Amino acid sequence: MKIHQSAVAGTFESSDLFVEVEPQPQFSLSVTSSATQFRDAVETQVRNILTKLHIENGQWRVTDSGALDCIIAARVETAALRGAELSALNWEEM
Amino acid sequence: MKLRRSMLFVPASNAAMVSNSFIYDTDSIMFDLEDSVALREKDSARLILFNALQHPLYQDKEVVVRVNSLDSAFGVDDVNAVVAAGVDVIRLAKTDSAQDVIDMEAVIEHAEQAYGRPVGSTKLLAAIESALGITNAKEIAFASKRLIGIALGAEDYVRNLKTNRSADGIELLFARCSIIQAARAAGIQCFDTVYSDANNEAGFIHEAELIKQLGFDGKSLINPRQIDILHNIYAPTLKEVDHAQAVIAAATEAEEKGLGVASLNGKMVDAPIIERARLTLERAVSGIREEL
Amino acid sequence: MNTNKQDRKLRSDLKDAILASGLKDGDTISFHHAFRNGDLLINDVMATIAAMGFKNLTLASSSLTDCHAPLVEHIKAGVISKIYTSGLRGHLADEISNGLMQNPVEIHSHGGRVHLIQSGELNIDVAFLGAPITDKFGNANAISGNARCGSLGYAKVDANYAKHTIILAEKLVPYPNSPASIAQDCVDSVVLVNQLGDPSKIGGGATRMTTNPRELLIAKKAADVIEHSGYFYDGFSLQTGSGGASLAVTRFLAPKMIKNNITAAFGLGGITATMVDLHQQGLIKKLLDVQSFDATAADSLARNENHIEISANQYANPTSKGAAVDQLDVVILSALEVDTEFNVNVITGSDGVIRGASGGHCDAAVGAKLTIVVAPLVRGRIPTLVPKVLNLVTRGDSIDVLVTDHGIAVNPARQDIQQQLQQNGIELMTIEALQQRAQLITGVPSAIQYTDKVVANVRYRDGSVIDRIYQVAH
Amino acid sequence: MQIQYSIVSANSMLYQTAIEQLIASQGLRYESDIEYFCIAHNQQQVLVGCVGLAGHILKCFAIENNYQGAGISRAMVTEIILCAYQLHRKSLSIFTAPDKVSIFQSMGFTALTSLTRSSVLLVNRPEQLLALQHQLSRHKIIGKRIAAIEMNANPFTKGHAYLIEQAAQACDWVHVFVVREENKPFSFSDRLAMVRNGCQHLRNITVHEGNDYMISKRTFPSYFLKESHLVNQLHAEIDCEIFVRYIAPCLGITHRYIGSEPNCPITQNYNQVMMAMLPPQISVVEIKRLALSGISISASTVRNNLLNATTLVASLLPISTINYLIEHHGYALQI
Repeated sequence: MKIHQSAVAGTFESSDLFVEVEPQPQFSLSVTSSATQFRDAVETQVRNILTKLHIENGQWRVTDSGALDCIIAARVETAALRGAELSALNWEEM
Repeated sequence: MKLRRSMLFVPASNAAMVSNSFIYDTDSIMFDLEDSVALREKDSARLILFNALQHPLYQDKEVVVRVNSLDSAFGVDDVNAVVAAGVDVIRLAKTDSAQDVIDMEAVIEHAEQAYGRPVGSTKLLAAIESALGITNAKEIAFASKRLIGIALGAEDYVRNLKTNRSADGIELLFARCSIIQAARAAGIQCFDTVYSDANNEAGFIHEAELIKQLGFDGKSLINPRQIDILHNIYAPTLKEVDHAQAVIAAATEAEEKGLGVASLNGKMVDAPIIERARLTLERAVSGIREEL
Repeated sequence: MNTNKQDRKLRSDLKDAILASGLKDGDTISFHHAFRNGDLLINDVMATIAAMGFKNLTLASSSLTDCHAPLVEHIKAGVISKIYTSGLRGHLADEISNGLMQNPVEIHSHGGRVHLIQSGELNIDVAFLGAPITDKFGNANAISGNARCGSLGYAKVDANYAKHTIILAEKLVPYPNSPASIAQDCVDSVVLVNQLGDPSKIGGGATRMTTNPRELLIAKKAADVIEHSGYFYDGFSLQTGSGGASLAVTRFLAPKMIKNNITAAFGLGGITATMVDLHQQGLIKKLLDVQSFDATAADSLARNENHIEISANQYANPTSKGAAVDQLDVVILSALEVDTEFNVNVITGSDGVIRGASGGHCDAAVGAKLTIVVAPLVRGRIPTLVPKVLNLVTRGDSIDVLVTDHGIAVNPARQDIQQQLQQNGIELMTIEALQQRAQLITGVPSAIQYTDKVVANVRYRDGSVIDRIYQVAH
Repeated sequence: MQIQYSIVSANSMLYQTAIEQLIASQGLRYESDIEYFCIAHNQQQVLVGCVGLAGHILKCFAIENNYQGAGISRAMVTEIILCAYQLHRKSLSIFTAPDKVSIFQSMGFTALTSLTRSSVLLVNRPEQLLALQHQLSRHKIIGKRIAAIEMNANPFTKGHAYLIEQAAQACDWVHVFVVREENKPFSFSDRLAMVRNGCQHLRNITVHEGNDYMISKRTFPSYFLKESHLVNQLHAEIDCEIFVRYIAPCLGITHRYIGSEPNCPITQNYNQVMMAMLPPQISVVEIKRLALSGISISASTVRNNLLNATTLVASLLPISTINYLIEHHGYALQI
C-alpha cells in the first residue's frame, strides 16, 4: 500500500487516536500520547500495523488520547486506506 | 431461547463508548454503523468494529451490529467486515419485505464462506421501520432461518405514517401488535424501539411496562442508565419466582419418575408452562422485581 | 482612648497587617483551602509578601490547587522555600514534580496536619485566614457574603495555634458577629480586602450529580455493597468523597434507607448538596461539616441547626482527644491508583507527577468500620488497579472493599464482609483477577523513570513518612 | 449528555448573537476576523461551546460553565482542525489562557511562550520553528555587536535607510528582517526588493525574508488588526518572547535597533515592550527618527501622498526606492 494523498482519521476525544499522514517518498512517524507510559507501546503498535499493511512511505503523525489497541488499529488502518485511496482492507489478511 | 431484554445501542464511531460498553450488564450490545455514524466516518467506524469485535472482553457478550443498507455504498463492506470479525447477529435496518431479508442472507452467506465462518452461524435481526414493512411483517418473520427476531424502528415509521411519537404511544400500537403477532407466529423474538429521551425516567418506565405487557421480549436502549430499570420491569416478583421453581421441580420430578405428564397443585404442567417458568427464572437472575 | 482600644485590631491594608504581624524571613505562614479553586487570597498575600522583600518562608496551606500556579514564581524567587500542604495540582504540581524546590514538599492528610501542628513540627508564625464576614474584633465566619464557603474547619486550627492570626474579610459587620467560626480571642489583626475568592469557582450552586453512566454503575454497586455489608443499620454513619461516583452513592442508598426504614445518625466530612438533601429529608440526622463543598452546603450550615461546623482537629486528627472519623461506620473514597494489596494512591497520576491531594483519605479509611474505595478499573488506557501503586497515601490494611465498574473485590483480611456480601448474592472477584482484567484491557505500561531527587514526602496521619515522591526523569 | 457539533460560517446570522453572548460570558471578546466557528449545542438546542478559525489561528474558544470538563473541547477542536485541514491550513496556532494549555498540549499543540502571561501561544507544527532556526543559524556571524532590525518598509524610506546605516556603523553585522505578511499598497516581494536595493551600499548586512514567527499574524495578530490596547500589549510581549527565545540565539543578536515612533500607538507600545522585555544580553537601541525640515519621515506619509506625486514624497525616499516605484509601479515621482 502506498500513501499518495494526505489523510486524517480519528479525533482528539479521550480514548481515541488522531492520525495524520502526508505523502512523501520516505517514511517518518512521530507519536505523542496523553498516557505517557503507553507512548512506546502506541508507537510499536502503529509501526506493526503499517508493516502489516506494507506501507513504507508517508509522514505520519499520531496524537494519542489514551486509545485501546483496537481503536489504535482502526484509526491507523483508516488513515492508511484513505491515504492510499482504497475502500476496504483484505479482511482475511488482517 | 436467549434472554434478550436489553440491547444497548452504541455508535460504532465513538471510540470511548466502544472502549467500555462491555462493562454494562446488558443482554446484547448493538453497535451501529448506520444512522448514528456520519458519512465521513463510515469507513473508520467499520474498522473500529472489525478490531473491537475481536477484543477478548467482547467475546462473552452477544454482539449485534446494525449495518448500512445494501443499496448504499457501505452495506456490503460492513457485512464483510463484521462477519470476518465474528459478529453474532446482523441487524438489517429498514426491512420492507421478505426479499430484503433474503438479499441480506445471500451477502452474509457469501461472507461466511469467504472468511471461513460456518455457514449459518451469523444470525439476523430484521428491523421494520415503515408502513410497508409492517404490512409485510408476517412474510418478513418467516423469511430466513437465520432470523432470531424482528424489531420495530419507530422514528422512521411514525414519519412514514405522517404523525409523531406521543407519550402513550397510541400511534405505535398497531405496529407493535403486528410485530408481536408475526414474531410469535414464526416462533422468533420481537423487540421494541428505543425510548430516546434518556433523561425522562418516568416516561421510559411507562413505555417499558407497556411493551412488556404487550408481549415484547425486550427493547433497544440508548443509555446504559436504562438497563437496570428495564431489567427490573422484566424481573419477576418473588411470588412468580416461587411458582416457577415449583413448576420446574414438578417437571423434573415427573421426568425422573418417568411420568409423561407433570402436574402442580392439580393442574397439568405442559411444555409451554415449563418454558415460561424457565424464562421467569432467567429473568430473575438480575434481581427480583422491586416494587417501590 | 476607648475608640482606639476597640479598633486596635483593624489594619488599613494587607501590607499594614503584615508589618504588624512582625513577619520575618524564614517564618512559617499558613492559609486554609476552603475557597478551593476560587481562592484569590493566597496569590494576593504572596504577591504582597514578595513585594515587601521577604524570603525563605515556609508556606503551610491546608491544601493547594490549580489556581495557585503563581506560587511557582515566588518559589523561583526564593520567597517560598518549603511547603506543607495536603495536595497540589496543575502547573505548580508539575513544576514541583519536575524538581522546582530544593526542599521536598510535605504532603499531609487533613488530620495529620493538625497532628504536625500540635507536635511542634509545623509552627505557624502568621496565619492569613480568609473569612468573608468579620467584626472589628475578629469574630469571623463564612456563611454569608460573596465568597461564602461555609465551614472554616481548617482555619479554626490555624487560628488556635498560630502565633499571630490575621483575618482577611470582604465585609465588616457590627460587633459582635455570630456565629463566630473564628473567635476574637484567637485574632490579632483584621483587614478588609476587595475579594477573597471567585464565587463561581468556590463551588457555586449545588455540586451536580453525575450523569456519567459508568460512575452511576459504580455508585449503584457501592450502594449494594453498603446495603449488604452488615453496617447498614438504623443509626449508622456515613462519609462520601467528592468524586462523581462516590457522591452518587447516596442517590442509590437513599431509596434503600427509605425502604428499610433506616436513618443515619450523622454524615461527615466535606459536605455537599446531596448530603444536605438527605439531611433535609430526615434521612441523615446530623451533618458534621469540616468543609462545605458547595453553596447549598454553605447555606445549610447557616440555616440548619443540626448542620454543625467542626474543626479539622475534631474531624480527623489521630492524636486529638476525639476525632469524628473514629465514630464513622461507612466511608466511600475515590482513588487515582489502587494495588493488589489494596494500597491507595491519591496524590500522583499514573505518570508519577503530582496531581491530587491526600485530603482526609487515610484519616477516614482508618477511622471507619467499612471503607469502600470506588474507581473505574481503567481510565482511558490508564489502569487504576495496578500490581503496585506508584505512591502510597493510604495503606491497604485500612481499605475493605474495592468497587469498580468491572467488579467488586473484598480485602481478604475482611472475611466477615466477604461472607456477608456473598450470602446476599453480591458477586465478588479476587483483586488479582480484577487486576488481570485491567491489564487485559490496557496492556502493561512502561516503567516510569525517576531521578534520585525527592520532591515530596508523603506523611501518614501520625506524622511518619509513609512514602517519598521522586522527581520524574525526562 | 448528547452534544451536537457543527461548522458554521462566522457570517451566519442564525448563530451570531448566541456565539457573541457565549464568548462574552467567558470573558473573551468576539474577534471580527474569524471566518468559521465550530459550535456545540446541547439537546435543548442551546449553544454551549464554540471555537473560531481565523486564517491559521484558532480563537474565541469558549465553553459554557456547566459543560466544562465534559469532553466538548476535544470534540470541537477536532472539528475545527478538520475544517482547517480541508482549507489546506495545516500549520495552526492558538492563543489561550494558561489553565487551558495542558488540554491543547494533549491535542498535539506545543506551547511556545511562558505560562505566566494571561495568554499563551501554542502551535501544532513546532518543527517549522526548528527548521527556521536551523536556516537562520546558517547566517550567523560571530561578532561583538550583532544587530537585528525588523521593518515593514511600506515603502522603504530614507528613515529606514538611516536606521540601518546607524546600526551598520555601530555594529559588526546587521540582520534586517522584512515583515512577511502581505500589505498594501506594496507586496512583500516589492518591499523586500526595495530594502535590498536600498542597502546595496552596505557591506555588513543581511536582509532576511520575514517569517511566521516575527511580527506575523501568527505571533502578533493584533498588529494587523489594530485591536484594543490590551490584546496588543499581550501579543507584543509574545512576539518579543519568541524573538528572545528562538530567533536571537540563532544569530547571536546583541543589539536590537528600533526607530522612535511618534505616531502609531501600536508601534510605540511595541517599542516599549521590547525595552522592558529584552534580557540584559540584548540591548535595545532606539534611534530618533530622521527628520526633514523638522518633520519626521514616515512611510504612512509617503503612502498617503503617493498619488499626488509631489516633490515632498520624493524627498522622503532614497533614490533606490524612487527608481523601484517608477520602474515597477509607474509612479511619476518628481525628484
